[in-house]
Amino acid sequence: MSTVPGRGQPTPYTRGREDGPVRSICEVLAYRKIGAYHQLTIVAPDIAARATPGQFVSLAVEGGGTILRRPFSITGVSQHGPWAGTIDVVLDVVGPGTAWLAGRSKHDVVDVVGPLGRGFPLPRQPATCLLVGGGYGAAPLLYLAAQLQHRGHRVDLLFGAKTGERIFNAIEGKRQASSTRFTTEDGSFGTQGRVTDVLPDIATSTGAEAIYACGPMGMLAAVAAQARERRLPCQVSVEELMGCGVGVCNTCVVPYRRRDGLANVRACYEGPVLDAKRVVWEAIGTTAMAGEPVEQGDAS
Amino acid sequence: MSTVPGRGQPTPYTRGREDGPVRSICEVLAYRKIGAYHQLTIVAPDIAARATPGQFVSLAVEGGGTILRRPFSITGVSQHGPWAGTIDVVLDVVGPGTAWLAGRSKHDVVDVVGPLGRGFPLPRQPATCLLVGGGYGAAPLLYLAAQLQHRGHRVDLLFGAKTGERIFNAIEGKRQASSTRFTTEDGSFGTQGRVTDVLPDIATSTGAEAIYACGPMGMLAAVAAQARERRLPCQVSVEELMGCGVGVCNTCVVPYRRRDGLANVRACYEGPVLDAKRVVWEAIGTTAMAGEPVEQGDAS
Amino acid sequence: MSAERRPDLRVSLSADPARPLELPNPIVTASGCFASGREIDRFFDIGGLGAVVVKSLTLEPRLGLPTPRMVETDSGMLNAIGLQNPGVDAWLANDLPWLAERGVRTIVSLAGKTVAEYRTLAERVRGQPGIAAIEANISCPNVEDRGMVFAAREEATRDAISQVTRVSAVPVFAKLTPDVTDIAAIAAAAVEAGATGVSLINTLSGMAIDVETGRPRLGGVTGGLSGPAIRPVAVRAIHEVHRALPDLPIIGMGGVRSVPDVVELIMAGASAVAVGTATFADPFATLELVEGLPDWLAERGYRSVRQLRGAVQA
Amino acid sequence: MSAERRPDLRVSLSADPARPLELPNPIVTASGCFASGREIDRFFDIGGLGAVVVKSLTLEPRLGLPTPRMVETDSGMLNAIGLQNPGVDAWLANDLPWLAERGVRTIVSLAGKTVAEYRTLAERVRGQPGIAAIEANISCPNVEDRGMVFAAREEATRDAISQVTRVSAVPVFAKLTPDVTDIAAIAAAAVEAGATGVSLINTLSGMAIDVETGRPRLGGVTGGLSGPAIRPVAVRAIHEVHRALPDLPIIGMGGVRSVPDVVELIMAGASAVAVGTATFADPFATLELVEGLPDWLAERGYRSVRQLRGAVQA
Ligand SMILES: Cc1cc2nc3c(=O)[nH]c(=O)nc-3n(C[C@H](O)[C@H](O)[C@H](O)COP(=O)(O)OP(=O)(O)OC[C@H]3O[C@@H](n4cnc5c(N)ncnc54)[C@H](O)[C@@H]3O)c2cc1C
Ligand SMILES: Cc1cc2nc3c(=O)[nH]c(=O)nc-3n(C[C@H](O)[C@H](O)[C@H](O)COP(=O)(O)OP(=O)(O)OC[C@H]3O[C@@H](n4cnc5c(N)ncnc54)[C@H](O)[C@@H]3O)c2cc1C
Ligand SMILES: Cc1cc2nc3c(=O)[nH]c(=O)nc-3n(C[C@H](O)[C@H](O)[C@H](O)COP(=O)(O)O)c2cc1C
Ligand SMILES: Cc1cc2nc3c(=O)[nH]c(=O)nc-3n(C[C@H](O)[C@H](O)[C@H](O)COP(=O)(O)O)c2cc1C
Ligand code: FES
Ligand code: FES
Repeated sequence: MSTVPGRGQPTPYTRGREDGPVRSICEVLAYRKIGAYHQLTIVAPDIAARATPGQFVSLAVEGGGTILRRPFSITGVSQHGPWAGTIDVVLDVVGPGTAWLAGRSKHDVVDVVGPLGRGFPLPRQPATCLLVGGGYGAAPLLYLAAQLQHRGHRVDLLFGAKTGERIFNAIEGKRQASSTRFTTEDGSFGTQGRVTDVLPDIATSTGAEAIYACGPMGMLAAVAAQARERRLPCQVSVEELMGCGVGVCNTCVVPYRRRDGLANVRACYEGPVLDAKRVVWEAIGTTAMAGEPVEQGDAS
Repeated sequence: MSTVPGRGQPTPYTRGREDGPVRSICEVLAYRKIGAYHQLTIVAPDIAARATPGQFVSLAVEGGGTILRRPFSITGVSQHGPWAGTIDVVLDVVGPGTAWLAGRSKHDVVDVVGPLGRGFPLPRQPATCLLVGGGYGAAPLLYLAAQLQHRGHRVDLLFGAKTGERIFNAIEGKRQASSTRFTTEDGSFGTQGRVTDVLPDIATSTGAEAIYACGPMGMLAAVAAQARERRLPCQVSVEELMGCGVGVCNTCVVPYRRRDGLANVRACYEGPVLDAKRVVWEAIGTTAMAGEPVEQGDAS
Repeated sequence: MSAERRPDLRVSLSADPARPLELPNPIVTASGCFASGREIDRFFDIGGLGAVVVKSLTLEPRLGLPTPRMVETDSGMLNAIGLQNPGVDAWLANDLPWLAERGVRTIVSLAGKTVAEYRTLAERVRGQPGIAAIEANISCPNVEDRGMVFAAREEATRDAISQVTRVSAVPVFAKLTPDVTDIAAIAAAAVEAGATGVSLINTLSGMAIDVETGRPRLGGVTGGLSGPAIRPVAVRAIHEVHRALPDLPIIGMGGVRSVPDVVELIMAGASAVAVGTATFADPFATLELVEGLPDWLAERGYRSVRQLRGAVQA
Repeated sequence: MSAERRPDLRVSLSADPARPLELPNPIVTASGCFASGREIDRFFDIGGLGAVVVKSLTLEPRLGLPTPRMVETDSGMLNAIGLQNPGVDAWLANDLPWLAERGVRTIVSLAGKTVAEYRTLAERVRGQPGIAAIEANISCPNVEDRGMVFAAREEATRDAISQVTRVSAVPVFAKLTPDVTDIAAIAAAAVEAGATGVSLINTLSGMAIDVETGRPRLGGVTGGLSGPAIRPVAVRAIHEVHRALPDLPIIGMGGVRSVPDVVELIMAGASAVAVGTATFADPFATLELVEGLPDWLAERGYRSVRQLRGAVQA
């Protein structure tokens, strides 16, 4: 097997075991601009077949001196159609890697590792689920919504963002939920404010029995606090800087109360979906967890 | 003026003084494959207006962790046509930089610094000139041939390469010379052998009064030796690894006998065209020039 | 490539017949870049690697430093993990048996805060089945010396390494930092203390600042620079130590990504080559080097990878 | 941007009122990366730069090392030039007058092979019109100490620098190598010897091998690593020295390419920032930093670049 797969080779080239994540060199089937975001549809049958909502993929990028992959939530999979097995990812351009990816178009080749991480656990009994997304955090929730509906759960969506064009795919959202509500900080779309301003009302009116959330860490902490107050189970998909995405570098940790005590769990491996009430929100990015004097320059 | 010129800005963007080299962000007007080589025609009116044969341009490249420009001889300029002022360069793909450049096509943008270096001095009196090129070393000689003919000199061409597809632009060569001769090491085109196998005959039969040569250093050394034997003036365009191309890094040096003594002159600044009889061929890449103990690890 | 002419990838990492270390191929994992082994074993059977060097273990479990713990830099990355690990005892109980059962050649990396801790750590792992060698990570702060790393000084190097070699029955490698004035002198000190070999290089000390906020980009303020950016430093350090101590086995590492990179480090003097950051970019990186090396050698007529060791003409 | 609100770019590089060094802006050239000044003056008026630091000068002219003298590495380059230069006397005769006539603030870089040579060099340049400061490049080999570079040891640093400060009327900067165990200790030694400030960092020692031929890629075997790859090391070194010696002026350098890079080094503790390898990629690099810095500052409400010095919250 070649050490430099890619152009010239038939795509998708896939390497991995019978189950678990694989590495695939895949063709881009479609590129679409959605509001402020870019959506890529990628032909990756092995990944599509193995993925569950809440999992992510890690894409290689080119240009400058970049060496690491970039993680993106899977926002949908399709097992059918002329191209058997595609996945969708949504990009917000924030730096060189996302800029390079947003420049891909049909027939370009991308290098994908996935599906990675722990997805959203689904309710065992029919339940009313409130899905709360911030910005591109809505992406994995659309995939989750489709699966929840398919299994007969009630889905209500609450998506927020800074501006209307950063509300991801409102139309698709409306199609997949019993109710949808949008908030924007500038009031350009939906209710002016934040998701947490309207969450209590919606939770009450829909009779939410479980909350699923994905978005910036600050939003997740606030949603987690509201869920706790209402004693609602809450699963959050967290975001931390990732070096490897596959569990080996220990850069993506989140302080977490495990059965066996406090731990720094890996967002890419034990997460990205975590039980909100176990996350030690106040200790994120602080030395509060360190449990021992932190030595500066203790590089590894 | 923007610090990151390029896409989005009108091209060519040019910065520099009234004369001398400039930096231009330029559009590629045409891409052409010629045998084993790739030729780019670049819209660079300021550079076209200032260039002389034997000068080169330095192109920025992208990809991987590359940070330095790549030097290429100018193989022709055009002052006319709908696009006023273009230059041609010829690429042999040998590494990441040349591979990236060979992937450019019409309307792509390239970042060019030039014209750089000392070009070929032209004979003051009408003369019979033998131009000897190896591989892509033929490129600047075609530009020189055009100018020599235009000024009424007789031009004979002798181009050699490993294989026929590495003889650069034989057709153009035939148009610009009184006689042309080709040698290939595998005999696939012209005479089998090296340029130096046939040079003596041609020099005699044409009555050559001056030799101009460009090609690999080994070939240049051999041509220089033959010119010396025949007491013919000989100007060579040398090639050394270049860090900057503009005379500031001192990496591209060639041992040279100057009027004031032995010196390491810069191929990019005092050269690339040098007087063959002053080059200390036997000292290239050796410590023979050092004149003092060479300290290992003396980094700069 | 016919089976007979397949180049021999076996390497020996010990000159001491009492403590041999033979690997089926020279590709190993870099400490701290392969977690417990299970993570990458999801992708392929890690038993095919030359050896697995595990994350440095400390006496007590460590939660490590606050995030952000990494930042990508030009052709490299900075990390400040703070030696997060489950502690040596938990690792012996939960992770080593899994590695041993799968037949993985395991090199255990140990990191002490004091000279005495190195001895305790070496005692804990002594006689545990499945441990092929010890890598003593002495590129970490010595709390008894104002946090100066052990491998910054010859004396501290000697002290820490001799604690390990005294109680170990397996080969001991001293993992050195490049952030020193004279790495060959530190390597010599490790040898005096009984080290079987050295591992070169750990990360370079570096720092990055977010200019918009004025804050360091790492929770730990400074961190370790790894990746292709540092390969020239690794090659130089390996060459320097190999020239000074030609018989000393060296596990080389620093920015290795491709087969030619592996060959470069071996030509500089490495007997085996560890891969760290490249695994982050491609989980198959180590495996693809194991697979790609024989072709590279065969195409050039080499019959054994051992022919290349220290082969640079300098 | 209205004229009144244009941020103030002036910086002072000397705390000694007897030997002031005020620059109109903090962007200077890195030694060995700007030749005589004439080469880049073909592109723009180099008088607009904060200062020009010239190629290190030795007592005798030097032809330098054989080619190949450079190799591109991942986001960096290695060079082994061997201090090719015309010698201090030829430079004083041919190059300094041109710089002085154009009003270029010139910092002369001096490199000795022995401690005594530093004194002789400092004497030669003493009182020459147009020299604003001296940069003593002590990151070069001391032939009296087995070729160990001066800045590798505190004592050699003190010895070499004190020879220069003793005879100089202008500010003296000690240019240090990052290849040391404790750069703050070396900086302190330079200060004890009377240095006005330090220049951080010189290149890192590195090496690259052509695996097809088995030969080093540099004629000089090892060489100096520069460019973006090393910026994290530069930021760390500057931060370390600035924390230890907060009042010491620092000329920072190492991989600077963009305005945010300049700001990063200043936030780490640099008062001025030198640009080397970036000029190779773009002859206008220094000028574009001088032009781009005011906008960057103004957009963020800074009124003076001096506000940023050492501003990192660490
Ligand atoms: C589990 C997970 C799912 C994500 N899903 C999406 C998504 O669906 N859509 C989307 O637009 N973005 C998503 N992100 C964020 C996305 O990964 C980053 O925006 C992206 O990596 C930035 O790369 P860059 O080169 O453009 O920016 P830079 O900031 O230059 O990246 C530099 C480095 O930092 C890392 N990095 C930067 N920001 C982040 C971040 N927020 N999270 C993790 N690593 C980061 C990069 O991977 C890279 O190594 C997700 C992140 C995680 C962890
Ligand atoms: C004055 C001059 C004129 C040239 N004209 C032409 C031409 O017309 N057509 C053509 O195909 N090539 C020409 N070359 C050679 C061309 O510059 C190199 O082939 C090219 O830089 C290789 O870049 P790379 O990234 O593909 O290869 P790599 O080998 O990966 O390049 C790595 C580094 O080495 C440098 N380098 C590598 N080979 C050379 C070389 N031969 N000369 C100088 N620097 C080198 C590169 O600039 C780069 O910094 C010329 C070189 C010089 C000095
Ligand atoms: C995230 C990370 C964690 C590391 N942890 C350790 C460690 O625990 N012990 C150790 O000796 N080296 C550690 N290292 C250093 C590597 O083992 C290796 O020496 C260094 O990264 C250079 O190799 P590379 O460029 O291939 O990554 C770590 C490196 C990285 C990037
Ligand atoms: C080709 C080259 C030559 C150099 N020559 C010298 C020199 O003569 N004296 C000196 O003090 N530093 C010299 N340096 C080091 C630079 O001044 C600078 O410290 C280093 O390159 C880091 O900066 P950069 O990454 O911006 O290039 C040289 C660097 C390069 C790349
Ligand atoms: S990103 Fe490497 S462990 Fe999670
Ligand atoms: S390439 Fe830099 S001086 Fe010639």
